[in-house]
Amino acid sequence: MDHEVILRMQDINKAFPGVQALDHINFELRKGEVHCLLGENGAGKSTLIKIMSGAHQKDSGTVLLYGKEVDIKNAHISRDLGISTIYQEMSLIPGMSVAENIFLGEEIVKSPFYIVDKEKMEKQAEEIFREMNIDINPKRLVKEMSTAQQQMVEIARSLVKKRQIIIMDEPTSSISDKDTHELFRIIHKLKSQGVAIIYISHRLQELSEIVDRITVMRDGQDIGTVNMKDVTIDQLITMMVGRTLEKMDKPVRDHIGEVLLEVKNISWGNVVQNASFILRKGEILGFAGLVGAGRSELMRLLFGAEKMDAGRILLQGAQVEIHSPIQAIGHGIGYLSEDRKRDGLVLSMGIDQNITMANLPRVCNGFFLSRKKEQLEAKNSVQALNVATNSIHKLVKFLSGGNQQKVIIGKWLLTDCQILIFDEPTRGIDVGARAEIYKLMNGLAQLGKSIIMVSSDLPEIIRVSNRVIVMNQGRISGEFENDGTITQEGIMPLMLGGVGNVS
Amino acid sequence: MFHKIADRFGIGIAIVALFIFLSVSSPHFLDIANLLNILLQVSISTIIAVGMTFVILTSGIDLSVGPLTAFSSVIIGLTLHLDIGIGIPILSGILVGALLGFMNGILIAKLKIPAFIATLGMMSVARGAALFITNGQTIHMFPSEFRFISAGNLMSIPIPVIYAFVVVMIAIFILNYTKFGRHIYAIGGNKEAARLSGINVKSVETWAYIICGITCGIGAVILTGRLNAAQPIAGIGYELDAIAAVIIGGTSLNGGEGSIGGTLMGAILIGMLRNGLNLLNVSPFLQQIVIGAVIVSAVFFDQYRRSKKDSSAAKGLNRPSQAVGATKPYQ
Amino acid sequence: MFHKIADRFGIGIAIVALFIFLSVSSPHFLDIANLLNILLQVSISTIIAVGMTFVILTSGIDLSVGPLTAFSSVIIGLTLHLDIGIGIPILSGILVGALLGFMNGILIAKLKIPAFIATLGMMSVARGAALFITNGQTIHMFPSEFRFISAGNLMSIPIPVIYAFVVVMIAIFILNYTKFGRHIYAIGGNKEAARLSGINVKSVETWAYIICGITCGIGAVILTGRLNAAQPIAGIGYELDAIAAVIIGGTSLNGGEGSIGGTLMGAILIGMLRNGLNLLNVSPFLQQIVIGAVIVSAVFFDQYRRSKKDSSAAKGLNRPSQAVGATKPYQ
Amino acid sequence: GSSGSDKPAAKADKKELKIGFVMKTLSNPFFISMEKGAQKAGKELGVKLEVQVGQEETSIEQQIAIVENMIATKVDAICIAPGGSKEIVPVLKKAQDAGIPIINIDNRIDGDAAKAAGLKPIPYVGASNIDGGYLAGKYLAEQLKGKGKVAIIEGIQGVDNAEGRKNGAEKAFAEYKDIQIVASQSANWKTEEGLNVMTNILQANPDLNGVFCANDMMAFGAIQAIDGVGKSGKIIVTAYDALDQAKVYIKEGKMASTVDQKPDDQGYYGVKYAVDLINKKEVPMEYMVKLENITK
Ligand SMILES: Nc1ncnc2c1ncn2[C@@H]1O[C@H](COP(=O)(O)OP(=O)(O)OP(=O)(O)O)[C@@H](O)[C@H]1O
Ligand SMILES: Nc1ncnc2c1ncn2[C@@H]1O[C@H](COP(=O)(O)OP(=O)(O)OP(=O)(O)O)[C@@H](O)[C@H]1O
Ligand SMILES: [Mg+2]
Ligand SMILES: [Mg+2]
Repeated sequence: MDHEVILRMQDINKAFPGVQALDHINFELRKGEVHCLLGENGAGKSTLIKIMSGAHQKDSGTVLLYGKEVDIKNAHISRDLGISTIYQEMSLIPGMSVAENIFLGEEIVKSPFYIVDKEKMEKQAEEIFREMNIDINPKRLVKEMSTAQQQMVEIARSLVKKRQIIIMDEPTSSISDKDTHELFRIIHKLKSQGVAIIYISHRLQELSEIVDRITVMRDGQDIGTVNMKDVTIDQLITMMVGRTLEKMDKPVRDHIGEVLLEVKNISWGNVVQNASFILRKGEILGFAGLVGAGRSELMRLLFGAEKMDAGRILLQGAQVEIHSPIQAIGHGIGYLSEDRKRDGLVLSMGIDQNITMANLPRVCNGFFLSRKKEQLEAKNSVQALNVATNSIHKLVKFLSGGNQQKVIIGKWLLTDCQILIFDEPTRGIDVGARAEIYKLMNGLAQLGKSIIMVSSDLPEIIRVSNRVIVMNQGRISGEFENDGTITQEGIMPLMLGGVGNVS
Repeated sequence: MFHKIADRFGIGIAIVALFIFLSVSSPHFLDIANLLNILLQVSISTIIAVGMTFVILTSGIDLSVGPLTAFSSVIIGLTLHLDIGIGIPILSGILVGALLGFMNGILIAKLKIPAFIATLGMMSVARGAALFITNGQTIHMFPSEFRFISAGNLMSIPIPVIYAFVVVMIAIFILNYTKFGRHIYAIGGNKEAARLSGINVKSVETWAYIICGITCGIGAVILTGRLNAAQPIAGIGYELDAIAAVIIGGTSLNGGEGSIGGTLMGAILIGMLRNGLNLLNVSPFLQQIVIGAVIVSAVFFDQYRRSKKDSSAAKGLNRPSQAVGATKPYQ
Repeated sequence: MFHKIADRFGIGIAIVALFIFLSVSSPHFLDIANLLNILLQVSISTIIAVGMTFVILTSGIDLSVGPLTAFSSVIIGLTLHLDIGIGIPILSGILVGALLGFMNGILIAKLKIPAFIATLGMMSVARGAALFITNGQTIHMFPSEFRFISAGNLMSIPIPVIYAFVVVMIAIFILNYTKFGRHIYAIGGNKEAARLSGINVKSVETWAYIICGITCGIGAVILTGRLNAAQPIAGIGYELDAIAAVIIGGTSLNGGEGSIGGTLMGAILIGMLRNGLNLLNVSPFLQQIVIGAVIVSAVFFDQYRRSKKDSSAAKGLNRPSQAVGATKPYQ
Repeated sequence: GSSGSDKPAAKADKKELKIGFVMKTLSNPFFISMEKGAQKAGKELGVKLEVQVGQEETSIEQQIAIVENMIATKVDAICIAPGGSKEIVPVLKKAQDAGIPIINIDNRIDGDAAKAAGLKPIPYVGASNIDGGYLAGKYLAEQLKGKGKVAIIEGIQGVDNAEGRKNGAEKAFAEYKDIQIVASQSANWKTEEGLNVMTNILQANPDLNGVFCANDMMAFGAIQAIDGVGKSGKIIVTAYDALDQAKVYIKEGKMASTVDQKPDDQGYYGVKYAVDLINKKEVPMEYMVKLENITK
């Protein structure tokens, strides 16, 4: 590998209202390397790459491309300089087709009148997908596709034209292991062609497969750049969080009580078929499965967010009707949705108001809201959950992902729900925050609350759950007691469609 | 102090500027009588704009406020002539407003008809109905108690101004200090998140339209008293005035953000402008040009000031600390 | 075939139903002459609604179309009286529309003034300006070539209908087959994503308003010819008609989704309704009630049909639809 | 603001008199003529006019606000064409209480309402819409030799003058047993709507013989519609307001008549009598301008 530096960023500063997002950052990118940006939520990773992609303007500092200073005023210029970007926040147009999205801003046109050549775009899109080894119809509308497929479209976008630099901001946070595998194959291929890749991820395990060098960021500063092969994951974590994380406790089992919830034969179209399971008091029940297995839908049905076609729900042996979230909450069920910005938060409201949203009566004096009570509750939550903020009134849209997730957790903790459903609670969350969330779930379980955790991260499921249910194509395909013997290899086949020891 | 108010309601600066300009350029502007006039003249539009604020905060819109007011007014007029006192007529006018608002709410929250279309339809239907039941005729002459209670003076303060004040206060209270008010903001900010947090979105949304209808009913009471007449064609153009007041006041048409205080400022800005142009005897054609230009500039400076403020604050280095509790005035 | 059209433009069913109803109840409705009348009567509103569609697709709104049309018309009238032929007047009318549209665009795209306020201001300014330069007077009597070219008949087809047809065709072409058209949808679908894709959002947005202004100019040409008069007070209420046509046609006020075909249907529905009510000599009071009710019901059935279709299709299909774009990171 | 210090120049002859001249709107040529007449009087008499109007003819509330503002600015007299004959009464009472003399033009203030409000009698300069409508209807019927199908194109519904003109015309038509009203539709005073509504009426009534339009603006539209079906001159159009353009159409034979309410005279005498009132001269309690039905 030659060490020619393509991109050099020197002394970059960037401030947002109330936050110095980048604080004298230095960064260099070499030809043909995969360079990982690592850091806790809110460390400034996305901000840094957005300066390269023209989405943000730096306040000061210099950007050198092949030794020449460049001024990346907008996304167009960035692309013309040979940089393409996959953003962390999905940036597709829902009402347009896959092919149109892939070529957005650089459409292929033909004579006469320079009309958009849809056929050619669709054909080229198809080729890209073939190369990526995935099956997506370029004519489909993006809004009709699952999050995972949309993410693959995002990735395809960056491969349309040959670029010298490709930036990937958490490309794997919502795609399946198979697709991740394909992505890595493509990254290796691009690398061999001399393309430099900036890669951001919170999944530390996957880094060793592709990454050459790592730059760690903390609080908007760069802590240092290291070679992947010279460090261990633990060392990286220490660099990121500035301290060593305590080891995660094994799930405790001695406080698990009687059966609290019974779900019987829930069906909904062919997305969820005849699903039955039980949940015990004080238990953490993990739901494993591939992306699109129907776990989220099952949970939404249980929560009344969707109306089931068939099925029954029993709480402590008595049948209950749940047709709406209001009823679910009334029965002590809370749901932390997988897409926190879409379904979880009111971005234009403050932390305090989001936290109290699902249980306002708790902060009311009779008919009236009590600001005092509200602030007290919010302050307690923020302290208990260790949310990084300088004010409980801060609008949640200005929080980083991990802290947003904590706010949602705080919201549900305030409702005193006996059953809490966490859907992908750690998606896009850094290791430190992750550990905190695990600790929290454990604590809740020990207090006698029952938790269902849906996660696409198998190691996480195995580490955290007392019991694991596996879903495949809308059906429950297996169930394991987590007595310390289950392994990824044991669960995998059931996720892919095998039949397991349904107890 | 002033700085703080201007900060909260950006448009305040524009109002102050206009106020100073008018004080200097017209000798009559600063008369107490004239200032009361302005308040009197904006009382109806303020009250209706308050209702509109509820609706817009939920990310809806209500185009039917004018005809709703006319219809309520006609009902008030008809019942007043039944000689059954003034209590029932006033009540029925307000109830009719609430009822039509409720119908808007059902169309929008339950039947999922876009608010623009639903209230456009209501605009047409309510106007037609008002004309139909009166056969196009204005209803005249009401008892003096009614006229006093709806549009008289209390110690030289026009009563409509008092009503507007009370309505504004109640609305501020509801939006800031009740569950329902909080739900209004939540729905406008993110309807799905609100639903999944156990908020009864349909009911809250419907209530927003009912409230808007009620404000039309209250507006109708004042209007009927002020005109001493109930006109089926009253209230033309109310919707634009109300929406303009709300948006000038900084509430976003996307919902979720905004305040009654802002709306009040917006209504006063418009009223002061009209009054000032009358006082200065500006030619009617030019008045329109000036009104348009001033409204746009006021909003422009507000935007500009905010963006300036943001970027200057950003230069400060404050990094998010773990510290919690810096109490900031709500919102 | 019909099924497909009805599917794409849901409101088609309502139109067909209304068509059948009117054919049965009025002996004059089905006359070729009357059908051409309807087309003629909706030609201006269709053309302006086409421009409005561009604007609404970008998630904007243009309240100033009425005064823009009036202003263009007045310019056409004034220049026609200069006796410099009819080419320059027509051109200057359209250019003036474009210019005012450009000003809207600058206010909105560049100065970030909410579209509602910017165009409300323009509404007031352009109306005032039109009245001012004519001193409120209507300009009458234009050369017969002008009247022919703007509002005559070509082999018994009214020329305005041809213009409307051409405008609709060009708009369909632009929106579906050009880069610019796709960018209009992209901006309305997710402005931030469009920006990050290197689309020049400001310029595309500005052009949408320019196009809307141009359609007002074309509308003004036809209007001036049809009335044989240029009135500064023309076009009152155009904005509501145009927006209603667009939304009835299934375009979302949030932008990003919709079609010119739908808008055409919307305009025709409104026009057919007005024509039918005239033919049936329905009392003007009732007309308003009927128009409001029919519009709401038409949209309701459209919604209902769609939701039926959706729920019979794969479950869960429509859930992630808001997934993209709904997340507006840091506003 | 120390504006209160100088006492209202109580009709001091030296100071230029200020007369508030309030009309319904300026987006109708009728009122523009009225303003011209008023300005003429103003110039002759050396007084300053403050002309104010509502946004639309129906904006009575704005008129009230205007009068309130005029009371505040202490005009010497108010000359008003009310948007509503009763609605305006309360605010005029306020004006009288403030010692401001008032002249009523165009639309007559309702007598009962005035009495009930304790308004002192207000001189009136104007014309009767019912009489005018009757005049136009009668002329149309006569032109049709008392026989035929006619239509009425109404103004904005619920507005006094629109209703008056319509009722007047209906009264005239009722006097002829063979005159049949086949359609009565509103075009909201607007030319474009006049064109569309007339087109549709013609479609439903191909054998229409005549139409009365409650104002000239709508008649201009109706004429284009009639032109469109090639019946120019065959369908008799009578209208109201005597705009210049109407006279042109009458000359061309496209229109039969238009009622002249002499708005310029109304404006002129309104101002003149206002000045007389200020100067404590006697003015007639009622001055009716002579209605004239302009024909070829
Ligand atoms: N547009 C913005 N306005 C205000 N603050 C912002 C904005 N964008 C980012 N921030 C703030 O800047 C800091 C850095 O954010 P950034 O998105 O770069 O973090 P990150 O390292 O990508 O985090 P994550 O791992 O959660 O994606 C955070 O404190 C964030 O709240
Ligand atoms: N927009 C869509 N179009 C087509 N199929 C969809 C869509 N959304 C979901 N599905 C399908 O619905 C099923 C269940 O999806 P669901 O989101 O419940 O899965 P999941 O196991 O929670 O996975 P994820 O990690 O993606 O949330 C899958 O078969 C998925 O492909
Ligand atoms: Mg990030
Ligand atoms: Mg899921």
